[in-house]
Amino acid sequence: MYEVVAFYLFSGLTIGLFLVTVMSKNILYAMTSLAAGMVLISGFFFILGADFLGVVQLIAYVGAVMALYSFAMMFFDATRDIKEKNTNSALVFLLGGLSALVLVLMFAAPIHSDAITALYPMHEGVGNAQDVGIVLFTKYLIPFEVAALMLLVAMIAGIILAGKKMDQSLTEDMSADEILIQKDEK
Amino acid sequence: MDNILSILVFFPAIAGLLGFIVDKESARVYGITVAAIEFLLSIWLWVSFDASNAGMQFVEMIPLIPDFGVSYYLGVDGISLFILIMAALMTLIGMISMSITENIKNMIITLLFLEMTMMGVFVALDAIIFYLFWELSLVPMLYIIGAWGGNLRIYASVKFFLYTFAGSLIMLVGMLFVAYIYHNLTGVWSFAITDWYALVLPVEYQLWLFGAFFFGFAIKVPMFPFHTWLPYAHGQAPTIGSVILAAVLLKMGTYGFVRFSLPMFPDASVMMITPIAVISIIMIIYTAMVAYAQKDIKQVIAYSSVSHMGIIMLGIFAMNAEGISGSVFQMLSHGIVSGALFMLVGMIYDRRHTKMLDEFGGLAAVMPKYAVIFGIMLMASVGLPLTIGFVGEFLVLLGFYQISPVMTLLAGTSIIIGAIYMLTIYKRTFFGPVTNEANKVLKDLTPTETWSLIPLVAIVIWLGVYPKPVLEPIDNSVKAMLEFMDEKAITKEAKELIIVAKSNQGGA
Amino acid sequence: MLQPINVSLESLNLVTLAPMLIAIVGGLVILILDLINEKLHKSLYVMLTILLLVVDFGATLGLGVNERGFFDVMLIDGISIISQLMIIVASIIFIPLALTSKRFHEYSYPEFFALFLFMIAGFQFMVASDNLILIFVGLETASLSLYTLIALHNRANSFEAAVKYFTMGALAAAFYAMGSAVVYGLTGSVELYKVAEVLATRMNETGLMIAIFGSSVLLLVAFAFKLSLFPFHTWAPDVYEGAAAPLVGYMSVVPKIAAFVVSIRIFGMYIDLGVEWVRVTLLVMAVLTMTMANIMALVQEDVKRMLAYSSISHAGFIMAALALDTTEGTTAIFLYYALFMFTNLGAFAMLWISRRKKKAFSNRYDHPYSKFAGFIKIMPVGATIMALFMLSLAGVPPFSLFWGKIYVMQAAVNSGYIWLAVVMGLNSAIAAYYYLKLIVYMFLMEPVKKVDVIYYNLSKPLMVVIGFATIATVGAIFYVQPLVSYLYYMISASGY
Amino acid sequence: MMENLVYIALFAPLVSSLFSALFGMSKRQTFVGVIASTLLFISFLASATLASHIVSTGTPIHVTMMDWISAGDLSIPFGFLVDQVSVTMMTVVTLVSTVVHIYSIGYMDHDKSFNRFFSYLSAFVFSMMILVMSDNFAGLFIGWEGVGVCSWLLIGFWYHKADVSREENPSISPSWAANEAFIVNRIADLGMLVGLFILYWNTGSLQYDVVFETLPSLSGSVLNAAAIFLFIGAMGKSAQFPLHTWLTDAMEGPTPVSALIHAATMVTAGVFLVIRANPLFGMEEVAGVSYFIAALGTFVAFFAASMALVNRDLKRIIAFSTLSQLGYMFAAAGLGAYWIALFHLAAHAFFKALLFLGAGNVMHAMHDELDIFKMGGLKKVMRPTYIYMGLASLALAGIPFFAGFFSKDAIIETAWNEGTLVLWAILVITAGMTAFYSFRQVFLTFEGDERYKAFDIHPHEMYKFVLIAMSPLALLAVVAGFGMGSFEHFVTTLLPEYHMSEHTHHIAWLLGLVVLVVAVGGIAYAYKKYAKGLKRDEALENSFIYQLLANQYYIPQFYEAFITKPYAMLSEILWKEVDMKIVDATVDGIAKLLYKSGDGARRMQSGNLSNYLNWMAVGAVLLLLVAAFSAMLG
Amino acid sequence: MIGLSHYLIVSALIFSIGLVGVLRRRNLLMLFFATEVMLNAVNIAFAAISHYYNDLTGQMFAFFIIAIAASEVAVGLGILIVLYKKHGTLDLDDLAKMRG
Repeated sequence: MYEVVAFYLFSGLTIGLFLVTVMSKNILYAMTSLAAGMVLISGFFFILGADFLGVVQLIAYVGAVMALYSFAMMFFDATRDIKEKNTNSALVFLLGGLSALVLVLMFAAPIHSDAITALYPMHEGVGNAQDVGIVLFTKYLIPFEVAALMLLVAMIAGIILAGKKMDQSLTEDMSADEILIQKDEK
Repeated sequence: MDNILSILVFFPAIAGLLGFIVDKESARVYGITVAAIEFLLSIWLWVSFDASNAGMQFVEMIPLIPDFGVSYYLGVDGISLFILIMAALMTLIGMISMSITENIKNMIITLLFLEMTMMGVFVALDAIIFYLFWELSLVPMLYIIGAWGGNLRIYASVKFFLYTFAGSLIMLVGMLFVAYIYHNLTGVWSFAITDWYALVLPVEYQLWLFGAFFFGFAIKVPMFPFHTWLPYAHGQAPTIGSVILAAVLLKMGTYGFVRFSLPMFPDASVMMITPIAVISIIMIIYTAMVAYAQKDIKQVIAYSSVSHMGIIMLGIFAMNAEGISGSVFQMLSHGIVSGALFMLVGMIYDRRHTKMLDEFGGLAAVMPKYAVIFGIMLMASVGLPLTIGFVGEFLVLLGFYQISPVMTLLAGTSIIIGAIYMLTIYKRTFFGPVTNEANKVLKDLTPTETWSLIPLVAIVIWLGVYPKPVLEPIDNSVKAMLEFMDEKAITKEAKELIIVAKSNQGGA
Repeated sequence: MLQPINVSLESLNLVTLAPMLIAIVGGLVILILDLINEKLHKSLYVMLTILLLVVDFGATLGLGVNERGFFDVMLIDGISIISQLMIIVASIIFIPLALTSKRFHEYSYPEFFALFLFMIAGFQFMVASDNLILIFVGLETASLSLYTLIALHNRANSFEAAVKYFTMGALAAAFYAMGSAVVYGLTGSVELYKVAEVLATRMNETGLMIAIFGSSVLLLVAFAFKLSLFPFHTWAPDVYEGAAAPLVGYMSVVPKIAAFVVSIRIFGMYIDLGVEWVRVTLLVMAVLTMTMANIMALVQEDVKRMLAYSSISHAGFIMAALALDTTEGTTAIFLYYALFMFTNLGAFAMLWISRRKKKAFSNRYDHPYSKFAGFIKIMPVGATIMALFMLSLAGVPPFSLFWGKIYVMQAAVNSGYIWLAVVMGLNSAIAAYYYLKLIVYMFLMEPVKKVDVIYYNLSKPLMVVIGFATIATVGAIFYVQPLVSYLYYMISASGY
Repeated sequence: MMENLVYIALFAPLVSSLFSALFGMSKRQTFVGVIASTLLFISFLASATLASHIVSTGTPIHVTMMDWISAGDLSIPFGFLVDQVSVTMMTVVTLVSTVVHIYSIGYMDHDKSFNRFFSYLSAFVFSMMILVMSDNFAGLFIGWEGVGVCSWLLIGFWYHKADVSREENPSISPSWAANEAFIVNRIADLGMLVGLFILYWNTGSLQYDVVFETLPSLSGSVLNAAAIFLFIGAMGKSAQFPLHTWLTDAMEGPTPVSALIHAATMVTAGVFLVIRANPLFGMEEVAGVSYFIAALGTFVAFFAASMALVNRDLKRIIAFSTLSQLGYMFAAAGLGAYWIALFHLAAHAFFKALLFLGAGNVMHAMHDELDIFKMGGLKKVMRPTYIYMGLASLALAGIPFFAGFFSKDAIIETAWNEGTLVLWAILVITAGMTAFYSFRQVFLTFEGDERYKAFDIHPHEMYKFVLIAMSPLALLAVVAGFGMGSFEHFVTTLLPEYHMSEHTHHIAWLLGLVVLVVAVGGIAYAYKKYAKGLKRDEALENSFIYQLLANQYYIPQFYEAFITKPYAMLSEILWKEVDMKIVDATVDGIAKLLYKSGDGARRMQSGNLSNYLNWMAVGAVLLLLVAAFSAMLG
Repeated sequence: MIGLSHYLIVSALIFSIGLVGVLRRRNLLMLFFATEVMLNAVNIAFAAISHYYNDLTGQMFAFFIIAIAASEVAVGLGILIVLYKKHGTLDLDDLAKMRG
């Protein structure tokens, strides 16, 4: 019962918040509702017994990602209302509606099967974090390391793209090659 | 010299590569020399050719992609031998008579590569190698038309390329399908034509495949209604381009029918006789009439080529030795005659920079030698006996009579309407008073021009009077092919038709 | 309570990781070198990268076929080895293109080379696994690097390109994730071999078909985006236009090879399961892709953009081979890309050497057709080589792509899809027009401006690369046989 | 020995032609004409020797020089057969040719293309010799086409003349006439080719002997078809209706050409073909065709004669008379009297050539004026020519004991004998018309007032040697008829004999008398009307009949309006409307369509990221929907 | 009782909301928000399936999706920054220089 109430509460709130996220004209509202929605999603995770995932969701998303967005928002000076020329909203909602319809139809199908045995089952009486840790550092060690690499890439990318060096483009700056060109044209 | 065919194919290509080094001023002489050597090699091939052997000779076979059944497989028989020699000859003569001076080196190199592809097409016994040379031949021609042509040259060259290319891709699908069937039946991949000959295909397959190959060949020939690239190509091409296009490249299509369609799909071929004959007759009559309406001498000859190719097509589908041999002979004849006619038009174009009929008149008085040679070629073109043009046309019509007298009669109108447009242009160009001032001071043929034409005149008469040395090997190979087709045919109709067509009911 | 886990090093089969590790370590080494000395010249990094890639190549070559490693996350089968080899070879050809005589922004960053190596590692992970998680992570690693590499070209167009690519990529990633979720829901596994096993048992359950089809569609959207299939291709022309020429050449080959490998694994699985629907969809998309891309390419004014559409069209061509799901079809994919790689990289390298910083011929384009007018007079050898590439792309024998084309078409014929072969043929004919257009401009037209230094960017390394590509393009007939037999062996060995 | 003579007879003209051709582009050289004439004379001697040989031994000479075409089962050699028929033709041809060659030396004296002329002329003789000597149909066809080309060359000899309107010159121009002749002949040649094909596929050969041997085993329809198509061939070369217009236009050529080709030799080739193929035409099964030949010949005889009645052009009158006489020959051949046809052919060759050469003399004298209304009284300055033309006209009119009398009379008698009285009557009437127009022409030219003086022309007689050269023809025109008996004996060893029935024989004298009376009547009427000078009768000249005849029944106009012009128009339409606007436009249309659709399709590439995302979503949703539907359906 | 389907349907709805956001947003930053929404939707699905199958793989996947989302944000913002420097706007309607 408790689960049912929580589920519908979270569902309703999340959907509402995300609707605000995608519909709001104000970037601040959008971001705030996004953050709130993500917090509520972690609630789903907790309901579903994925405690570790819920924590990660809170830390990584609400903590890191949203912080990044906030900084970006400040950088872009995007506190005022955004003017968006929505040209084809009918099409957009049609597409959204249809995709929702088909996906719901799909998920309404009897996907769940009791015949399926868990490959990496959760263990009774073992904390979720521990369970996750064991699988993550055995089976999924390689993806984990690759994810680390991915984060490194993202870091490097963020640094060099936002860096000062990008301000003066060698690609468009003829002076970078002036000496060479002169040589050529002789 | 067992590998003479390889030498024939690659000598011009290597010479072409080396040609990049040759100085611009000497490029022409270089080209002529190479072409002459190539021609001598082709003559040597003829000399060492065993005329009594109807099969493939000088066969070379090196597997290239064995997993896929592609091999470097060359050979020559009576059917291809003379087309080969003609290709070498026309290249040589075209080069000698060439008046182009701009970018001459590029032209020579291009021509030498073109010669390689021409040789390759006619000696290839592997379908993929055949296709390779077939497609490759488009490239130099594209360049020749596009770089040295008239005002519409780019349109013409692109049209030429794309049209032919599109057709041959369908043919390629056909080839792949044949290979697939061969693989299914034997478990071996092979693109060797001689292997494919052994395939006995169900009639339905034969028809589809015939259709696929038809697209490739028909556009090249070009058959009605796929012919419209030709007038543009000829109209815009420089002389040398027209000469080679008419003399050799068009023959690839008809050669393809003889080499592929007939022996591989005998039943389909027999079934397709009527449609093909109808198209051929349309080609013969319709394009001859269109030729009559032309205002440009070169266009007249271009359309006349289509008309003549109609005769050749008709002969191929006569399904008897007379018709097919006649057809192959007519290929040679048309090659030489139309080549010469294009050269002749080129010569007058060099002088006047126009090819419009209205600009001329009374040239016979100003340029008698030119008029004489033009006259001889004209007569050969309209199929006068004792010129090369008669033998083929006669045999084709004779052969096709066996299939359908009425259609032969219709096709035979070519001798009338051919005469109409040819004599008309001759009259308008050469007869009457010299009205145009510019024509009064024209110089007659220069020695170079004369000497490049004389061999063609000689051949026109020689093969008109004594075609036997050429006709006999052709006939041997054709007869062997017909025997083979007869054995292979599966439908009763085809078997009967080929048997009946194979020998006449003398005295019956 | 949990049992302690005993893992023997041997069972991990760490050697399967060696190729990726080499690339990653290489990237890190470059980053460290930059930390130590900022003034190192790009040529050092280029050579270093090549050397690392050569080692990587060797390591990949040394892998045994059909091995699994690291808790079965790593899958080294035939297609993973050949795709890795092809990725590395393409990278080796690509990287010297940094050594232009002019300076371009991205090559001034040592990080460029590091990111490049990370990207290769990402692709290698992507192809060397049948675990949807690792595929996803590898894909994203590579993609994120690629977005950055595009943006690093540092001009308005490349930012626009990066944004478009990135945004659409993010959407595709969402679809991929959703698709994986459905697959996971259906089977309780994200490892494809396991997925296939479970799905096979669930094929006949009522009402489930919609979920199975749906999962395939969601995944298809993600890969159709990567493979630039119609109508998910819209990013490709703009990204290709905005990115630097060599990177475009690279992008039109390497990410696609990787994506194709994964597609073979995923969609091949569906088709093998008897989901004929997937095959039909793939075929329809393939045909639409090649046709639409072709007709759009017809009207382009810029060579690079035309080549972008051409690459899309080629991808459609290959997708058709994939849909056949036969050993020959799969061989055809790799053969095609192996041949396409040289030609396409060569063609883009030719554009690269003619790249100017100022757009002298058009307000928008770097390489409008008119720039190449009369190329033959300015640079005969260059024009000839470019023409060879174009002919090869058009499928004129004996140049390399012809062999790929007939192999694909033969595969189609062998599977009974003759209409498909005919469509391919007709599309090749349409495509010939736009390739020919460039040849016409180069050979048959007069130069627009009097004297122009077209080979503005030429340098010795570029010449070597182009020369190599030319030889590979022209001499294809001589290496197709060993290539085909190797590919066929590897592919049939791993059961595709 | 005899074999060599065959080759000499055949190749001497070729040598002559080639020799003359060597000088074809250099200035006039009299020796070219002399040598050419000599070679022709040698050819004549050889032919004559062969003739005497055949006469004495009676065995034909058959030589095979070499293979020509062999493909499949077809094998055509260059083989030559000298038998009674061909040797007759050879002798006639070479004799007339020799005379014409010599004549031409004088006639073409002032022409700067003198050498070229001899080259063509000899080439013609060579072709004609092949035509008559060949031992197979294909060889015949070589000659057939060869004479066609030479005729084309020679009609268009004065190619430099411009085209003029039909009113000014009915033949428009020499080159136009030449083309017309060639093309019309080609129409017939097609028929002939088809005839050849029929024979080949049914008999397996084109050799005369093989073909004729197998004929009896063939079905009637095949035989009829073969006969019809062969005769179509003959119709063209012998200018039978409706393919006759070219012959009068061919008078644009130099007069010796008209004499040799368009009177004596080439035009008779059709008759020769029918005679040669008499085993075919003489068969019971093809009696219908033969009767048609006879009827057509009769019709043409009358038809041509009617046009000759009113024509004012010296050469055209003779041309019409040639046409008319060819009609006689076909009538004879069609009725089965092959030897008579052949005899008339030979006799006609002599007197008609003579007539033409005489006309040439007149032209030479009158500076190429041809209108007989502008002549008159020429006998004062050109007595020998007058005599020649008078003799030839007498022969043509069929006055007793001249050559034409015997042959023509025999033909008319045959018509009676066969019981075809309508043909007989027409032929008799035609004989009268022949006499009238021949002498109308002679009288208007040579008698009466000297109308030419008004045009400031000073006529003069031809060179002596030319006149002497003409004498053999004159002689033969007079005496040839007396050889009729021996000729019959000679050729009927090969050709079927033809005997008049007892009854006909009985009244032969009466039949002859009828013809004679009619002919003399014609001459007398001509004398009455024209010998005293020209009195033009405006009313008559404007009458419908007169105009109809003068305009050749408007047939040339008809051809122009209903064949030539529509052909040109249709060609133009086919090119501009069909080829360009349909066939080519379709191809270009496909290309344009692709290009246009490319232009349309690129609009989806709007550059707007949001659009792109929409496309992606559209694709995804579409796929999802299709998936859902197919999952539910399947 | 709440079954798997409930969660999945919520996931589907949120996914669609995210899709709508992606499609209608013209501001790139807001567009990125929408992609985050989509990825989060998938995470719900994974967590739910994982829960009902009692299998950890789903959580693993969700875990990696979070990592991927984070990396994407970093790179995406980096690109947005250079873009903003160049164009001075994040409106993607102004970003249509390349077309056709």
